[in-house]
Amino acid sequence: MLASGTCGFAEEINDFYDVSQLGGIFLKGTTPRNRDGNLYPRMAETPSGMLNAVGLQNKGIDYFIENIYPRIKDYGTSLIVNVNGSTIEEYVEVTEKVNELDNIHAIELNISCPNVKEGGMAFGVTCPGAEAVTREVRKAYDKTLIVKLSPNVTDVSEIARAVEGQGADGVSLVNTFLGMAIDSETRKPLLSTVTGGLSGPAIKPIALRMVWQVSKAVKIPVIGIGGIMNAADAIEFMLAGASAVQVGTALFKNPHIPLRIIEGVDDYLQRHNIQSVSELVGRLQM
Amino acid sequence: MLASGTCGFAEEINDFYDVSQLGGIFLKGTTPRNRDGNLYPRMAETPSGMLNAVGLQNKGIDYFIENIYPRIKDYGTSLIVNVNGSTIEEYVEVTEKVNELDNIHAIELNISCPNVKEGGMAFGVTCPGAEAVTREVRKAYDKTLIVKLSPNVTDVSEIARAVEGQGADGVSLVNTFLGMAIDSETRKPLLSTVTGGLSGPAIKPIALRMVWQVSKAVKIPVIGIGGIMNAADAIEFMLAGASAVQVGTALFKNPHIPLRIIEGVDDYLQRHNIQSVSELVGRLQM
Amino acid sequence: MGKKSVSDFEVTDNIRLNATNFLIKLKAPGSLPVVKPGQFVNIDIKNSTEIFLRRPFSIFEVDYNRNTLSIIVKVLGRGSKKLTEIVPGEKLSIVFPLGRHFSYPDKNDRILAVGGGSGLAPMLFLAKESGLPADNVDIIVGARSAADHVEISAYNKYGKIHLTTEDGSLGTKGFVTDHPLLRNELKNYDKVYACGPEGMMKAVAGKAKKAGVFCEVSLENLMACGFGVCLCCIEPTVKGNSCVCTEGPVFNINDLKWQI
Amino acid sequence: MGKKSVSDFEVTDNIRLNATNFLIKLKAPGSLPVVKPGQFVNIDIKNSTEIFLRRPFSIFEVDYNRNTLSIIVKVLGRGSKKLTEIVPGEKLSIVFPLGRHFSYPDKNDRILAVGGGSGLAPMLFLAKESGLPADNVDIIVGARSAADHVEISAYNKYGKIHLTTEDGSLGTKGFVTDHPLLRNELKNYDKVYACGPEGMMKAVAGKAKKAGVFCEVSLENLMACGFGVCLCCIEPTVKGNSCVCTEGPVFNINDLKWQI
Ligand SMILES: Cc1cc2nc3c(=O)[nH]c(=O)nc-3n(C[C@H](O)[C@H](O)[C@H](O)COP(=O)(O)OP(=O)(O)OC[C@H]3O[C@@H](n4cnc5c(N)ncnc54)[C@H](O)[C@@H]3O)c2cc1C
Ligand SMILES: Cc1cc2nc3c(=O)[nH]c(=O)nc-3n(C[C@H](O)[C@H](O)[C@H](O)COP(=O)(O)OP(=O)(O)OC[C@H]3O[C@@H](n4cnc5c(N)ncnc54)[C@H](O)[C@@H]3O)c2cc1C
Ligand SMILES: Cc1cc2nc3c(=O)[nH]c(=O)nc-3n(C[C@H](O)[C@H](O)[C@H](O)COP(=O)(O)O)c2cc1C
Ligand SMILES: Cc1cc2nc3c(=O)[nH]c(=O)nc-3n(C[C@H](O)[C@H](O)[C@H](O)COP(=O)(O)O)c2cc1C
Ligand code: FES
Ligand code: FES
Repeated sequence: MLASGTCGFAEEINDFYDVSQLGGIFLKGTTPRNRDGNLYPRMAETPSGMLNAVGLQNKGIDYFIENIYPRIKDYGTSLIVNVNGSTIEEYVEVTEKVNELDNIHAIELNISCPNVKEGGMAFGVTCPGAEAVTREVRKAYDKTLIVKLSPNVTDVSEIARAVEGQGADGVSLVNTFLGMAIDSETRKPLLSTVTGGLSGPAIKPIALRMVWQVSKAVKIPVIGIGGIMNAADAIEFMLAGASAVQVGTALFKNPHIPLRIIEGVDDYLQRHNIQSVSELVGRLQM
Repeated sequence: MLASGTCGFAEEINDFYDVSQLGGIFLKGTTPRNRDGNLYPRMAETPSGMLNAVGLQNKGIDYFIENIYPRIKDYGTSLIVNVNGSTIEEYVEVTEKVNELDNIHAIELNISCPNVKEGGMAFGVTCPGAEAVTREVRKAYDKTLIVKLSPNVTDVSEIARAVEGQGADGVSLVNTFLGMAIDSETRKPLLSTVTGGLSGPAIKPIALRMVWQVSKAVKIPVIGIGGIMNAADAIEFMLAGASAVQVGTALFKNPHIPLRIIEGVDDYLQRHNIQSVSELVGRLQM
Repeated sequence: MGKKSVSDFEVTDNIRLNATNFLIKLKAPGSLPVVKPGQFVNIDIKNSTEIFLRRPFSIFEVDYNRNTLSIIVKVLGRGSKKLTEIVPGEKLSIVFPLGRHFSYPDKNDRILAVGGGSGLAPMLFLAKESGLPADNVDIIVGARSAADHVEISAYNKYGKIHLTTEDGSLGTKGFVTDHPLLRNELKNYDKVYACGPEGMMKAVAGKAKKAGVFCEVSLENLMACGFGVCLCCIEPTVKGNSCVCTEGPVFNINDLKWQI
Repeated sequence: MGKKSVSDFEVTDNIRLNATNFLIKLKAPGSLPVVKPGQFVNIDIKNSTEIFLRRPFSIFEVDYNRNTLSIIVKVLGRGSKKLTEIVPGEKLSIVFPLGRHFSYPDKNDRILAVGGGSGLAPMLFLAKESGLPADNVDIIVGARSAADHVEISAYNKYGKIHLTTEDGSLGTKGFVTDHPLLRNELKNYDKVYACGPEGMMKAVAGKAKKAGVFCEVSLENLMACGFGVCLCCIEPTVKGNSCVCTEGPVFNINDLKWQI
């Protein structure tokens, strides 16, 4: 599956190949109304990764429903809306509208965006915050509710348990790590916002550890995200307890990577004589 | 300066060059008594970094005082003992003994080791824990007390302020991030302890952000650590607010890196017509 | 935008043009689609995580018979340096064709193309593709000094080449905007195009705006993906924040929010 | 341990020995210090962060006149693969000399050196350096099959070479421990040395222990630093956890805590 914010609204990937081959697409974070996002520059390359400070630029949920949804709804893959807001009311507003869309069977509640001043990660780093927004969104949504967790916390299991307690059907993790980059020569930050979100292979070891901890702490399915570049990475996340994985930054490197991962995992199953990926989930040999 | 756990007890680096050229050496973490550390395997390479699970292997403070200290005390560089313990009493026990050593002018209180079951990071991830151990060690120590912070927290500034409140003379950050690696083929963890500490360039953007946050939150000096490989990295940490930096994992790549950094920083100062590094500290241009 | 692809191109030539500029010719694995001036390729420089993201380069020349395309690479940092060390025979993973091209001039138009730094390639490509008689095309190329210029006299057949150098060591002394064609004669052109450092493009845009002449510029914003998904490359426009990689890199200056 | 250094060596040869083994010869920038069998070098394979840590390789041959040393690299993973793609003329950053060497045999000793996999190099180096007449030296080299063996007949002048293959395609069929010299005649030796896969070394060590023969093995534990600071490479010994990189890689089997 493709991670939110790294695959646009699916059309851009469909320019390369038929996205019906994919397990699912987590669409770009959507808010109630148009958001311009942060100022340029918004990205910086870092060792084995990158920082971004996009800040949830999107045209708002109504634009999505009127203009984008009709074009993509029959792509033949699961489409998941990534729901964002500055307040609980805003999260609920987006959720209610998505609830009406026949071809969207799940939402991902993003309580972990590090690039917005209000909302975002503020909800995702404390149990009460995470609980409050999950509770209200749960009331407004009939289908599958996935909550996307922030890694910028002392104990991610605690947050995972909190949202499970409020009726989340699954959790996805991790969103980006709050990081920073400076140009030593100009002495200026490389991002307009000073700090931004770190993604890519650099974060994989930490993301993997968090998925492992969370999968032991909750009963609902866990979706693994963070630096996945190839089939081996995907399998590691499944062994650590992820039922599925999302590929993010790797798409920038090569939009075909998800297809290669699917092939690579199939090959792995065959080589190891395993019937289905479900037999890998959480099967780390201790 | 060299980071604890990555430069042994200075002798190993002195095998390559005269360590009196260095600003200071943070010696390998020391506990009251001999510790065997964790089982092999203890390390795994990761994208732009590595995981370690050494677990504070050391021969104990008495062995250090009797056997190592006499050999290294006149190396002509600042030697800082990295103090560890499973309980507050143990931390105090080591501190009291180090307090007697004429040629040791500072200790680094390690409340952030992710590789030990007791003590270590357990103290470093909550304010009350960090406060309690800092308070007691402060009472036992007359010279410079640096507290080494863990990055595995929601708000590192809060912890920094807490230890400042208990009399720390400085803080150093970051210690390693709790991470994990799996061999997809054998389906086993790559570390005997499953999880370990992530270090190296991969963590630099997060470490830099934390140093920036902490330097704005406290008045005491901040020492920057995390993925520093060259002079530009060191300067970035200083611009973010670090008064000094420690080089860790880079030493494994090349023990000469600290000398190159010193040269590189000198060159930078000259090129930019700056008198002293103190003029760089915190001078990020916003 | 149409279909895009990721393919391994083979490096057939890597020619040093001067101290910092290299001409790299790449052979496609199959037949090339039509590409136009202003469009770019996004290159995975080491097929590795060492230089993590791809680097974008404007297409300079294309040969549909041989299925090759060329780029001109100016060494700026780590990635461009590594790229210029590539040896013929090696493969490069390339995402293309990306971006929107320059508007083609109308028949009988008089055009002015202004290039500087890494912006030379699309200007020459445009001059060649314009379909105009050489008399109708002026090309100004600016550089710091004589040594920074590359040999482009072959393009004389597509237009008249005017060189400027900041130190006066070759051609007109000063910035491109100090050249008489830009200082006094802008009104003689139907279309002005520019690609190069931001300051240069803004200066040209300012003059074009004042003169009321149609002007397009090609931006070089930092890109993470190059195909419209990351929203990192944005530029404020009258339509809001536009993606330089999909809605640009070529913009009409009237659509930009530049203070000019 | 003495002084260690980090220097750029120039690759003078890179010779493919068989499908997976390569002989790489490296020229020091200055004169080489004395190095002994069992010691190793730690190589920065790409001078980059792509393969982040150095990789250790046993010294195979040394030529003090030409100031060259050689290693035999078996392709195992990413790093060893990249290393074997190196071209003569390129430089490699090398940390050396590292580790403790094998105990030299006494005059008139009879010795047996057992090598397998990536453990071949130090065994041949030891045979050559032992100073013993060839009659006093037996070398057993094991591999999966004939194709995995490399040509080492030149070492016949330093000792008698015995080959084994698991599939019987060359020499004695089976593991090295199935070779008659190890099965029945161990008592004839004063010293037994082994380097190779852990299972192989443990099997040899077990037989040597039973026979009461002096035995040293060279371990290949995972290393981060290679010079004693990281404490990642440890092996449990009678003295507690020992660093393989500084207190080894050569250990007397009586000092190890192996269950043999
Ligand atoms: C659409 C497009 C077309 C381009 N066409 C060409 C071309 O034809 N020929 C050519 O030589 N270059 C071209 N560039 C610029 C080229 O992509 C960059 O020079 C290259 O990516 C730099 O990579 P690097 O690894 O060498 O630099 P880095 O090591 O990444 O950076 C070195 C320094 O340069 C700055 N920098 C890097 N990229 C850019 C950029 N795009 N704009 C401004 N500053 C930057 C960085 O901030 C840093 O300070 C184009 C860029 C775009 C977006
Ligand atoms: C003192 C010493 C001397 C050595 N001498 C030689 C030599 O002369 N010739 C030679 O070919 N090799 C030798 N080795 C082994 C060599 O260092 C490794 O094969 C090499 O580091 C593997 O790197 P890689 O990047 O190819 O493998 P990776 O991509 O890092 O790993 C591939 C797989 O191999 C495993 N692996 C990697 N290194 C080792 C190791 N040291 N022990 C066991 N498993 C490992 C990994 O866990 C992984 O599963 C020696 C090792 C040591 C410690
Ligand atoms: C440019 C960019 C934009 C992103 N935008 C969003 C977003 O809108 N909503 C969201 O939940 N996550 C967003 N993310 C986070 C990713 O979905 C993913 O959680 C993170 O990048 C880690 O995975 P990766 O290492 O595979 O990229 C974004 C990441 C990047 C790099
Ligand atoms: C192998 C290893 C051992 C370490 N041991 C210690 C230790 O004993 N005490 C301590 O405070 N930090 C220890 N650290 C953490 C480093 O001092 C440093 O904080 C961390 O590695 C981040 O810096 P770097 O990226 O430059 O390595 C250790 C790190 C490594 C890699
Ligand atoms: S570079 Fe990603 S949207 Fe333009
Ligand atoms: S490899 Fe670091 S101590 Fe041996």
